[in-house]
Amino acid sequence: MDHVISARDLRVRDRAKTLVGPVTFSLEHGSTTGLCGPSGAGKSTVLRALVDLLPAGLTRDGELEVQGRPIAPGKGDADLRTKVVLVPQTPVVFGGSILDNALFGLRHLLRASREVMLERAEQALLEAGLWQEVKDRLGESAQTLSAGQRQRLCLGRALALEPAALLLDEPTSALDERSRDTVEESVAALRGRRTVLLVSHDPAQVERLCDRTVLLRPPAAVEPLAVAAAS
Amino acid sequence: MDHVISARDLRVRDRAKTLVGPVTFSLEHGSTTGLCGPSGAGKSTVLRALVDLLPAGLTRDGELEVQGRPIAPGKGDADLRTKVVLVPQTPVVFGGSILDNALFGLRHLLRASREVMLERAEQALLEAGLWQEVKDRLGESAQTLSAGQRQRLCLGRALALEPAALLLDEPTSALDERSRDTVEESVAALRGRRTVLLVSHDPAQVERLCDRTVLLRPPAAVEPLAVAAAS
Amino acid sequence: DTGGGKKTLQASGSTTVAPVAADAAEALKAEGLDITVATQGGSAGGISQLAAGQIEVALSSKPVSDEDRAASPKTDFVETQIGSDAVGVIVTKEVADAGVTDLSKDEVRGLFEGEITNWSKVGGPDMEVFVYDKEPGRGTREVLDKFVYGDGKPPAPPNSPNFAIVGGNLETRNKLESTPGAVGPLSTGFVDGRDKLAVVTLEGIAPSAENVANGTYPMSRPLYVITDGKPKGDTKKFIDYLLSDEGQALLAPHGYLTLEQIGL
Amino acid sequence: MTRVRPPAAPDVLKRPRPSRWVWPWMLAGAVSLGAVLLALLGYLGSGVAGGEVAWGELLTESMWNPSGGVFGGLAMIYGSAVVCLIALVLAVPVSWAAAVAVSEYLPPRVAGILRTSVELLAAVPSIVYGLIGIMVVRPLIAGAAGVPGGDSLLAAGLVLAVMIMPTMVAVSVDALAAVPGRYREAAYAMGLTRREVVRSAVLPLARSGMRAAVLLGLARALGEAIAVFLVVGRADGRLPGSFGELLDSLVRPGQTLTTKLAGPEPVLAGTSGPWFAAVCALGLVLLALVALATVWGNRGGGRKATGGRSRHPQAGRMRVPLDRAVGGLRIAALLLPGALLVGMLGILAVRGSSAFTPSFWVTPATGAAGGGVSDQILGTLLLVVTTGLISLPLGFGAGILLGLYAKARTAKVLQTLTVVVGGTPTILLGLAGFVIFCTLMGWGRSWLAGALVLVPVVVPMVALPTCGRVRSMPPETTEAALALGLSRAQYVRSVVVPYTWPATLTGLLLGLARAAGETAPLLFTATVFFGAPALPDGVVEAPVQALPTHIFTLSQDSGDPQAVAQAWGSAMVLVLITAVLLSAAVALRNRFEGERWTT
Ligand SMILES: Nc1ncnc2c1ncn2[C@@H]1O[C@H](COP(=O)(O)OP(=O)(O)OP(=O)(O)O)[C@@H](O)[C@H]1O
Ligand SMILES: Nc1ncnc2c1ncn2[C@@H]1O[C@H](COP(=O)(O)OP(=O)(O)OP(=O)(O)O)[C@@H](O)[C@H]1O
Ligand SMILES: [Mg+2]
Ligand SMILES: [Mg+2]
Repeated sequence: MDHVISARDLRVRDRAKTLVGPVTFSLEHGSTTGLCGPSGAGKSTVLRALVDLLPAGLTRDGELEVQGRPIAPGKGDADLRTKVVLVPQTPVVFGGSILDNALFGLRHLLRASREVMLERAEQALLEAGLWQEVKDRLGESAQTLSAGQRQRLCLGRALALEPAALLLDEPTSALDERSRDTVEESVAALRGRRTVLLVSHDPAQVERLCDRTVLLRPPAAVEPLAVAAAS
Repeated sequence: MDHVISARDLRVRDRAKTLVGPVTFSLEHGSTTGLCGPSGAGKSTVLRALVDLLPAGLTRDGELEVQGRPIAPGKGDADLRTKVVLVPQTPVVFGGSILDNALFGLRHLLRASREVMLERAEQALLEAGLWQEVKDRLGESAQTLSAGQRQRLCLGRALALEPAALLLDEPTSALDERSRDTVEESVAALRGRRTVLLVSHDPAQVERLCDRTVLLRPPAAVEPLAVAAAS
Repeated sequence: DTGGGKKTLQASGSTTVAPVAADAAEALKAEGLDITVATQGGSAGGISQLAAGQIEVALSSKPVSDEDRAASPKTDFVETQIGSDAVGVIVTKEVADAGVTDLSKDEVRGLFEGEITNWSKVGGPDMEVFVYDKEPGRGTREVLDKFVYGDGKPPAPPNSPNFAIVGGNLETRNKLESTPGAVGPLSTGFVDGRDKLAVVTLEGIAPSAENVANGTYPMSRPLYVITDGKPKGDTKKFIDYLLSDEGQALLAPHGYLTLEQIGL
Repeated sequence: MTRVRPPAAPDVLKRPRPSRWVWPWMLAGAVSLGAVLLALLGYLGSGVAGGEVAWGELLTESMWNPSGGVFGGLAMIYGSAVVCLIALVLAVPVSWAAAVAVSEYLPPRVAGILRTSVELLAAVPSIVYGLIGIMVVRPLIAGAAGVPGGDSLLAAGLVLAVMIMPTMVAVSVDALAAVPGRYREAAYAMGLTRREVVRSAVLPLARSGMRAAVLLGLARALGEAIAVFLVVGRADGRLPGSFGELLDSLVRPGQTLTTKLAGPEPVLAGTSGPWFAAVCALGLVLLALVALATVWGNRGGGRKATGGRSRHPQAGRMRVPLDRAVGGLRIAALLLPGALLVGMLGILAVRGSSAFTPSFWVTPATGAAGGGVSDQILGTLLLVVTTGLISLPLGFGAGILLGLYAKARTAKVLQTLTVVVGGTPTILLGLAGFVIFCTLMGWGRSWLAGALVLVPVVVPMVALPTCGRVRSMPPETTEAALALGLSRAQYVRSVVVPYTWPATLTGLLLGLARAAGETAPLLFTATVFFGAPALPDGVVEAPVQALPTHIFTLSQDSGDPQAVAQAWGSAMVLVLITAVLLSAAVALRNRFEGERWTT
């Protein structure tokens, strides 16, 4: 089968204490999977583990394969993370303008003329539902954006990279219904082309977008693997 | 009438450009009011203006009264902000342990023995739906909390202050349903005793909690004052 | 002294004399005499502090000048010589071996004013001269100036790329040793037993103890302790010790000549 | 849910921990800086007023000949500029690269050790740098450029580069450590390589702190005397006329403003008259140069987040190899300070082996060069601790005031003044201190005067990093604290102070390390070479003995080999003591830094 990411007995520890897992799942190419669980269950931690970006002090064990290549803990590299892009839960805007932020990843990863990049960034911001609001103020500092706008900016600049897999950590938590619908449409449009792992605390959203759901329960008592069919 | 906060023609500008307003509303003592509008409409900016904490570069005009006392722009002080406490949209945890954070406001505002303070902090974390998760790790660094846990911590430490008015900026955006329900119960329990202004992008939540709603539309074209009865 | 309580005796001045004074102070500690030794501002600093009444004993490697006396007419400077320091014009072994073993006053002037830039001009090898002069205010420098210019004023340092200023004696020795073709003034005690350096005779006279004693060697500097008025009390005890045999024995390890050696 | 709460709402009028002391405290910090500057300017100004100064000649004439009445400072200005330029051009890239390596490349444990080691380098007294310059740098230049001796502007620049590197690395590492991890996470998560993450996500946020590092380095470079002294050649009046001569002048002896001022002339020149006036005027020129350099170094500090960046990074075909290469270079940059540390400690340990006999530490000196150095150790500790106790609150307060309240323009002015104080040659501090404490106030030599004179050395080193850290504080943090009803004072006390504390400690460490090795100001105000009691029995008439002045005096004129051994042994002791103090403070700092603040 065509598994973009597969994790077996993935577990994250803080010294002796197990924070998350063990959890086993695999993401098929082109599928959209929901990752659910109460606050503090370890959803964000799992996403970080998948791209090997755990905060200092936490260690992962269990097996992890990305596009068939095993990833040893601490050995994840830029190559892995261009294939699997994580959009963290807390939106981070960098110094510089809104445009700088929209181009943040592209500029480093895409060898193309500025026009092509601008076009791609515009397209991505459109998909993230932000373009209309910022198109007249692309040169302003990104620090002036509202929380929801930041969230969409972060999503947009990741979408622009067109990675094989996208890990979205509550991408619509700060959005109103209209923006949320725009984002959901864009995510839905990825189905079949890109693999998506979506963390969400909104069951309705998971219902709307995901093929399957992985449920994460807090402490050590995690359900080994709870897969519920959806959609 | 007993207006805790009243704003008339409140407007926030970025040099010449009007970012928000003019908006006119007043919050009756003991009421819960919703502040709604699409992302980027200026909800957070309005809350900041109410406690005179606008970011550098933004100016407010229009009249603002808190408990009958007019607040000139730039003249808001700690006294104002102990009566009207804002819980910002982005949760910030300070250095130190979880307990340090829970006591952060109390320690500076309440002259009381440590026991009283601890009791109040525990009660507030219970109301914010966080106590169960953290009661065994109060001494750990607050930096290790998950996003939803941080949000509840920030809410809790504000609740502990028992201010006359609470301005909540999307207090449940990162929470799962259960935690959200706990928070909503606590907010509902404030009705009649404390004044609450609640920013939320979830119409159902506004419906459940608020007596009235102030609607904020983006750019200059703000509806003068749209009040919809609810509950 | 205002009398009554025991007071610490303060001595300050030249870094040349300070180690000797410190050794003497150590010996006198056993006899219940407290002496502090400091080195602020060198000889000149010591003299001006003595004039200001801040210390009781000035340590100096040069005599009190007329300007000093004129500047503080109320102070009765009394110099007591405790030893002497022969200053040599030092060249590298290489230059000396090639024939530069004696320099005349004019040759020394030519070297230090940057007119003679090659050792071949004074009978040495074909090699560039590199001049190290001591910084102003150093006793050594004043001795050299006195030899070359007498009471006249020395000119500005030469605008030559092969000219540099040095400070302490250790630094001077180190730099002379590590620079080919170097020449500089230095206490001869610092050259004893160094096989990379040589002392030249001046106008044919070597810096031996007798030549210093009988005054024929032109470059020596007396080492003084200076007091305001005739030494008395603790001050006298201190100075007497320096003049005693035990006190004089302290000079040799630091490379200086005792009074006996120079025949005083 | 039952609510059983004491009904008492917070009573604002009776706030616990009102922390109102923060205002006088911050003010005292700022005032102390101003007072030092005023004292300096007063000292120099009155000197200038005591004789006619031909400013035109001073600034355009290259010859300096006091006995001939010619006072031209141009060649010294040239020397200072060249030496500092060489030092900065060499030290800035290496230090920044090494700092990035420590902060972003190495595992935390290794990084921590390296960081402490680098800070230890800052504790080596400058006279040791100078002696090592004589032993190593001069022959190098003599050989490479084919000049005799090797005393030269270039040698001075090299020694300075080495000297300022630890300061710059330590302060830069600190600035980098203050960048919240979420910025790195966000950038890595988009597939950026380490090099790209550093360039695009980390450096922009660390910039203000890293700039403060350079300013501190510059201040130290301009103000350092003794080390430069031993290798620059101190030849007056040499100014190149053509490009060829300019290149040649680099490998030839020269003079800088600082070495002139730190030499014997300020003492020889008396206390008034044209010579002294000219010397004081040179002091003013030096202060003005430090100010100019600071303003220049700060230019463009205004275009922070908002302005478009001038050059956009471009994706390259060779991203990954480039990343490796740059990473390799950065780690290699660490080798330089690393090798220096090892080499320097090696030389110190061999030459100063007497420091390893315990009796050397606990017995007092006998005579000039016998016995141990226990009195000197006690004296140094007394001076350093007193200086630290006075400087820490003052520098901390001033730094916070600067970072928090000064408007952009005022901040620049104040920051410049701070650097000027930091860049003042310490001999001037010593002389001004001597005039103020010993002449005007009638104190004798006293340990307190010594500590007070060292305070201006430390205060800027504390204030600048503190200010840089305050500036990098996320605005959300401020909002969150004030929104909870904290008063401004409480906010400063409970949010700003803990946030900046690690940077402050780094500054304090570096400042005290530097103060511990200072000689010039102490010679005039506080120390004697021999004969002071182990601990002073008074305040104003109570001199002490200290290690740096002990080393200085012994390394001057004594032909006694035992004196030389004693000097090296004392230097080793000084480094070891500083190392111990450093480790204690570093442990403290790491505890605070462990809790990085995030939003
Ligand atoms: N660095 C760390 N050290 C120790 N514990 C940690 C660390 N990071 C996270 N945790 C703990 O691990 C658990 C999972 O955190 P995580 O952020 O993954 O939760 P989450 O499922 O994303 O929650 P939320 O919905 O609130 O974002 C939480 O209890 C958190 O406190
Ligand atoms: N400092 C500032 N300078 C200029 N514009 C600003 C500044 N702060 C906010 N804005 C702009 O003002 C508008 C309102 O921002 P605000 O944060 O109040 O929105 P919001 O209603 O809270 O949105 P969200 O639901 O996304 O949080 C946005 O368009 C934002 O970009
Ligand atoms: Mg999370
Ligand atoms: Mg908002």
